Amino acid sequence: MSAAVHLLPLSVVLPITAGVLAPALFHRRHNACSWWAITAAALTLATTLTLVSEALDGGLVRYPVGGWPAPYGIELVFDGLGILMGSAAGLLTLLILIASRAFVQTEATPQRHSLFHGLVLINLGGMNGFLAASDLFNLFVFMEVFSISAYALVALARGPVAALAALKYLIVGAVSSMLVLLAIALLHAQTGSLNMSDIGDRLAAAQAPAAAGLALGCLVVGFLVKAAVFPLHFWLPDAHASAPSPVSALLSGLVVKMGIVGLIRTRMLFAEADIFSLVALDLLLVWLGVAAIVIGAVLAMIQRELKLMLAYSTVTNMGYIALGLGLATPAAVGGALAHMGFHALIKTGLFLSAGALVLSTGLSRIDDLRGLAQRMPVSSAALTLALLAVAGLPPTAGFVGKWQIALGALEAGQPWLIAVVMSGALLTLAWAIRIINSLYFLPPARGQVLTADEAPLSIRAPILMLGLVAMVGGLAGAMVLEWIEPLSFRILEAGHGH
Amino acid sequence: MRSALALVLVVVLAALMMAGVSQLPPPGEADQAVHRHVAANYLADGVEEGGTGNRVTAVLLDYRALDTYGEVVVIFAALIAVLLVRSAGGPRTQPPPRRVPVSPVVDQVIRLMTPFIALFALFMIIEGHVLPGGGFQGGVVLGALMILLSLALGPDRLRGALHTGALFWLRAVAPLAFTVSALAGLGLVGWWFALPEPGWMREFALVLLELAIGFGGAAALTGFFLSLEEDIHR
Amino acid sequence: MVTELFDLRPVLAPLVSALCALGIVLLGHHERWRIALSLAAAVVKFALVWSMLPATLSGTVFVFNAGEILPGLPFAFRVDALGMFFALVSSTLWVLTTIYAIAYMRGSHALRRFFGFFALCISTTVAIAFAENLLTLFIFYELLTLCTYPLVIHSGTLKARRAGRRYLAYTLSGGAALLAGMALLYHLTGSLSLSQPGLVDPATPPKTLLILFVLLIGGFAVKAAVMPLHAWLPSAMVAPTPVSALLHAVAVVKAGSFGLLRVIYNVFGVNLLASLGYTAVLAVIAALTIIVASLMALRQDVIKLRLAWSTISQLSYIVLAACLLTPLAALAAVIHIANQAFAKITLFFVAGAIEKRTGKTRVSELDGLGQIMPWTMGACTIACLSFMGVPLLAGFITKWYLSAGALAAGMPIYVAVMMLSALLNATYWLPIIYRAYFKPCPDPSLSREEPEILLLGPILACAAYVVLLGIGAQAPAMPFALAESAVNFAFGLELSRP
Amino acid sequence: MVVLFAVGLYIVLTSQNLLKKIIGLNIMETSVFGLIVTSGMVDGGSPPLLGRGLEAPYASPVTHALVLTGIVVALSVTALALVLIVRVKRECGSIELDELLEPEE
Repeated sequence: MSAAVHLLPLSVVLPITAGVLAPALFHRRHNACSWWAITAAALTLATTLTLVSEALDGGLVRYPVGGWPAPYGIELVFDGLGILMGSAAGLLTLLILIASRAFVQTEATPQRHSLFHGLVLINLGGMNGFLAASDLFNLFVFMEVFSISAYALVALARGPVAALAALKYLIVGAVSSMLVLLAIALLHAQTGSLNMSDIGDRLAAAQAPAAAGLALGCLVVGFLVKAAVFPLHFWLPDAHASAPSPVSALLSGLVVKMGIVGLIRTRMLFAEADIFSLVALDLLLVWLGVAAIVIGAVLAMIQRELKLMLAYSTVTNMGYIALGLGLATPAAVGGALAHMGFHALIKTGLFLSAGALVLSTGLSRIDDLRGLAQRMPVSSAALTLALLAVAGLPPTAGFVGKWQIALGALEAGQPWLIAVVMSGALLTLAWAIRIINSLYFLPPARGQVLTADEAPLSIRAPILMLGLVAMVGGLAGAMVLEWIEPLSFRILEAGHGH
Repeated sequence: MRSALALVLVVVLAALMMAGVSQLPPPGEADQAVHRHVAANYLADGVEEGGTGNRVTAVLLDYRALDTYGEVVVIFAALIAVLLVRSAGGPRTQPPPRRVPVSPVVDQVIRLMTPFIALFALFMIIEGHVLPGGGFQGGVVLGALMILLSLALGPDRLRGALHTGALFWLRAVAPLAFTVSALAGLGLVGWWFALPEPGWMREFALVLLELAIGFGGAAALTGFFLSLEEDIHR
Repeated sequence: MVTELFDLRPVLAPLVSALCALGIVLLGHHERWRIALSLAAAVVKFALVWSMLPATLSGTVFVFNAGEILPGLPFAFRVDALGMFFALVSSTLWVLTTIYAIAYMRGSHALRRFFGFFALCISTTVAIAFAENLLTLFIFYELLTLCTYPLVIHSGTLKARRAGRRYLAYTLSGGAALLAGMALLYHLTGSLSLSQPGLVDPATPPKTLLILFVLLIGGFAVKAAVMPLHAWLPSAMVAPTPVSALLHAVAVVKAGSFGLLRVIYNVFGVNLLASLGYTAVLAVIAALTIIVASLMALRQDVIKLRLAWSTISQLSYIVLAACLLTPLAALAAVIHIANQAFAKITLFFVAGAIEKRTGKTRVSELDGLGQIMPWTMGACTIACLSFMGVPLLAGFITKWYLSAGALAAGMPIYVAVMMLSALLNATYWLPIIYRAYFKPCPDPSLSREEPEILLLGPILACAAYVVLLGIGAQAPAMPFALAESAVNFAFGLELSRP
Repeated sequence: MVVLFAVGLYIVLTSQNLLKKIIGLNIMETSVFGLIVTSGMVDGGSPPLLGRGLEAPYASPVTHALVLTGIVVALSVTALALVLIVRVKRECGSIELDELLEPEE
């Protein structure tokens, strides 16, 4: 129990405190506020990374909060998911904050800057808490923390569209939170405890399979909504398209992944309890994944708006992750987890570079962005790199997840799934090429001369870095996969060596 | 057509839930799972460990302190979200609103009652750890008082009274207090969010936290009301 | 006999022109730099590849392993005989094509982009040649598609863009099929390495073997323009001549057929395929392609389209030869890669020169060109004769070995196919020669004057090489010996040739 | 509790007016809180206050704590929703869903 253990709650409390202080300290000095936020995010990233190194060699990092042991007090656990998504959340929030220095000037009025930075930091704290929570109710509370900040951030943009989209997102999110709370109530009534592994052990004794089934159903539906998996994804396109780009990057890249994390936690809980086989759940995930991949890609192809296409591509990639989890073979689950991490990286790059283009030209339809590459070479290059990555071409980061899921499909004896994975990749490539085409090869439409000038350095640096990392990410595939190996095994058996 | 579809969906869901809930152990029996396990432990600890009579406050502030911390953060996030999302600022388009026509009787009653309500709210907050009550409930009462006052005296005077800078700090007091106590816990006892050893120190910490939550809650409520009120009249 | 030798050269060769591409993009706007860089890269690459020739001839194999991208799949290069052969052909031709392109493209638009992608294209081709496993090969195979796409739609007209879209559709779906096949192969054997004569273990159920065969061959067949999947080739003729020369004689098409050879010899292995009998079906398809494509070539009046259709039929020579599964036929397949490349590129250069010099693009307009451009037309005649299989020229050797191979394989029918195709070749090449020499030139204004030296040089060099290949087949330093060692390796037997 | 939840959900799904949706949401929330509290109730039990001379059996403090936190969360979500509704009203002129969706389609 080395001192590093105490860093775990720090990774939650630090960003939140910084977020809380931001509006108070800076409601007048605006740009100082963004530096404050960036330093806070950097510190959180540092804490998470030390935790990662600790967890990598030491195994699970457990932290009983307030000194009370597990079933009585709340316990924070830093496991594989924490490593993967915690580091992704820290790094990407830092990059988004750096990039949003330029975005926020145009989108929000001055005095709201400090509020924006405050919410982003609270969102980061909420996500870190959500990843580390092994107590069901604590999971719910942190879910609310980052959901509320997400609802508000979507509504940041001026104009009615953003407000309506945020409202839609809020209502759907609130309904899904209520479902999760209902499930918590049911589980608590049966087992008396709130700690997930504790519930798992006691659930069998409660002999109330229907109630446990209902709880499982509510939890799954709740988290599917949060993860925007196919049938329950309708809130995502409007929210992501109308939100300012750094916010949609935050949403698509990270917040949506938290839904998947919730799903994994539920699966681990019920696998441990093993009252009934989870085959039905896996089958559901597989079918939802397949539907999400195809329909997401098709919808993305018929869109005219750039950011809407990216939003639908999030639905496709969520479909891949759901498919990988549903197949429940080590390769597929490993692929799904790797894809979660890599997709967060790629999608943030995509939204930020797209945002850079939209910001400086003020146009968001693809046809208006024709021939922009000459005017904005760096951001178009970053967008192209990220687009190739999201399409899953071999050397890029997107390829690793797809390859592993295809292998998993074979292991699970469902070869036809490979066709789905491939067609998803092809369809994504189709609309990606359409964007690249209009950026590089088509003359400006209707002869209007694009007077846009290149995005400021504070945007170009992060997006170029993200683009390059996405392009070359595939080469690190083997390392990341064997990093995730223990986690995917733990998820599958919900290893009793919890 | 849409409503018919929704109706069918809801009925199906209700049937499912009915089946599920009915399997739960009937409420009210003393010996079923809920009481045996964790709750019993909290109750059994008794006064000496918990240091507070009101076990609910003990659970809230001691055993599951992180939940309450999360909750306080949620309230704060909602507050700055409201400020962020409010429709664009800009000067008032309409003339300053004349006060809501409040009959003199109501006006006098409010002025008369204010001190008592305030006292009651404070009592609830401070005595929270012994008698039923506690930070949130006290905070809500205080918030309600603020709203009543703004009705009676008119929002501008109320808003004027609170200096904007101070308003921000007041709003941030709850989460900050919690962080400080968490750090104190780390320092003194060695765990985050732990409360200091029983005795006067723990009482003091509890009261401090209750006060912070109470004022934080009140500030949030007034914040919500003021921004809503301002938007509607804008 | 095969000693694995770690060496940096297999990586340096593709890297050189990749760096050159980067250089061109960065400082290519003024012409001097652009030419200097492309030429330097071409020569350096040429030298590097040739420097490895003596070692490969003597049996040592250079290996470069850059660690694992995915579990069990290293990013590695391995210079074996077959890879060396293909790299040799492409790097030699690339030097000539660069010279030709510099002259041909002078004055046209967006040259910086053109030469950048041009260099990138060839670096991927050489990387494909040296790839040690299917994954590395697939990475560069897809990159090749993406690099050639901007070249195909270089002129930017609507027709070019539509051709580009069709080209992408075909090649990318081929790539997807290939990826699916690779997943299946990895699932069955746990590795994708191409370093042994046969990877698939014969015990696997025939049904999966069939699916694997169809997927892998289908993937490569698209780029090798085998009949049902060839439609993209004629429409891609809209590209400027050096691009279609590079595309259809050296890079893209050959990569497809090279991949096919790899699959047949390295993945399945000769004896396994002989037992399975799938290659017989493929041989029939290839034969059909040869005949039908030749018939189509007859009907084309535009020179470049005729060349395109003749390429399709020539490529199927390689496929047919490979499918006969006898050492002699295999030798024909490997040799034909070089013969077809040199002959076809000469014809493309000639077509380009004619178009540049006289603006004529149709066969019917070629009357009397023999007098106006004797040297160019002389080279053209050599190339045409070589296609017709006239002895002492390169084409003859392939036909000779192919028929010998067919006889050895006990399938005389294919000898008849050879004869028929030789006849068909004659019917569509002779009119060009006849018109050029025996018809008076209708347009008096054309004075007797050769195209500029930069165009004529490469034409003559290629024609000379065709002759050299024909006569000096047995000469020591010639690629023939290399082809032999490739075949020995594939068949694992020692050919008695000195 | 279940009926209340179903009613709330029905309102959220079908009501045209945004405000009604929020009210429906609140009904759902109250039903869930009701379920939590009742699951912690004990017949004839006394509130969990030690040292005040009340004897066992006590109601479970855990459920009370959960509900407290739940209510606060529900409050914040509703507050945010109301502000959004006011903003939609000001900027779109109406909060009837069918009118709002016309201009966009």
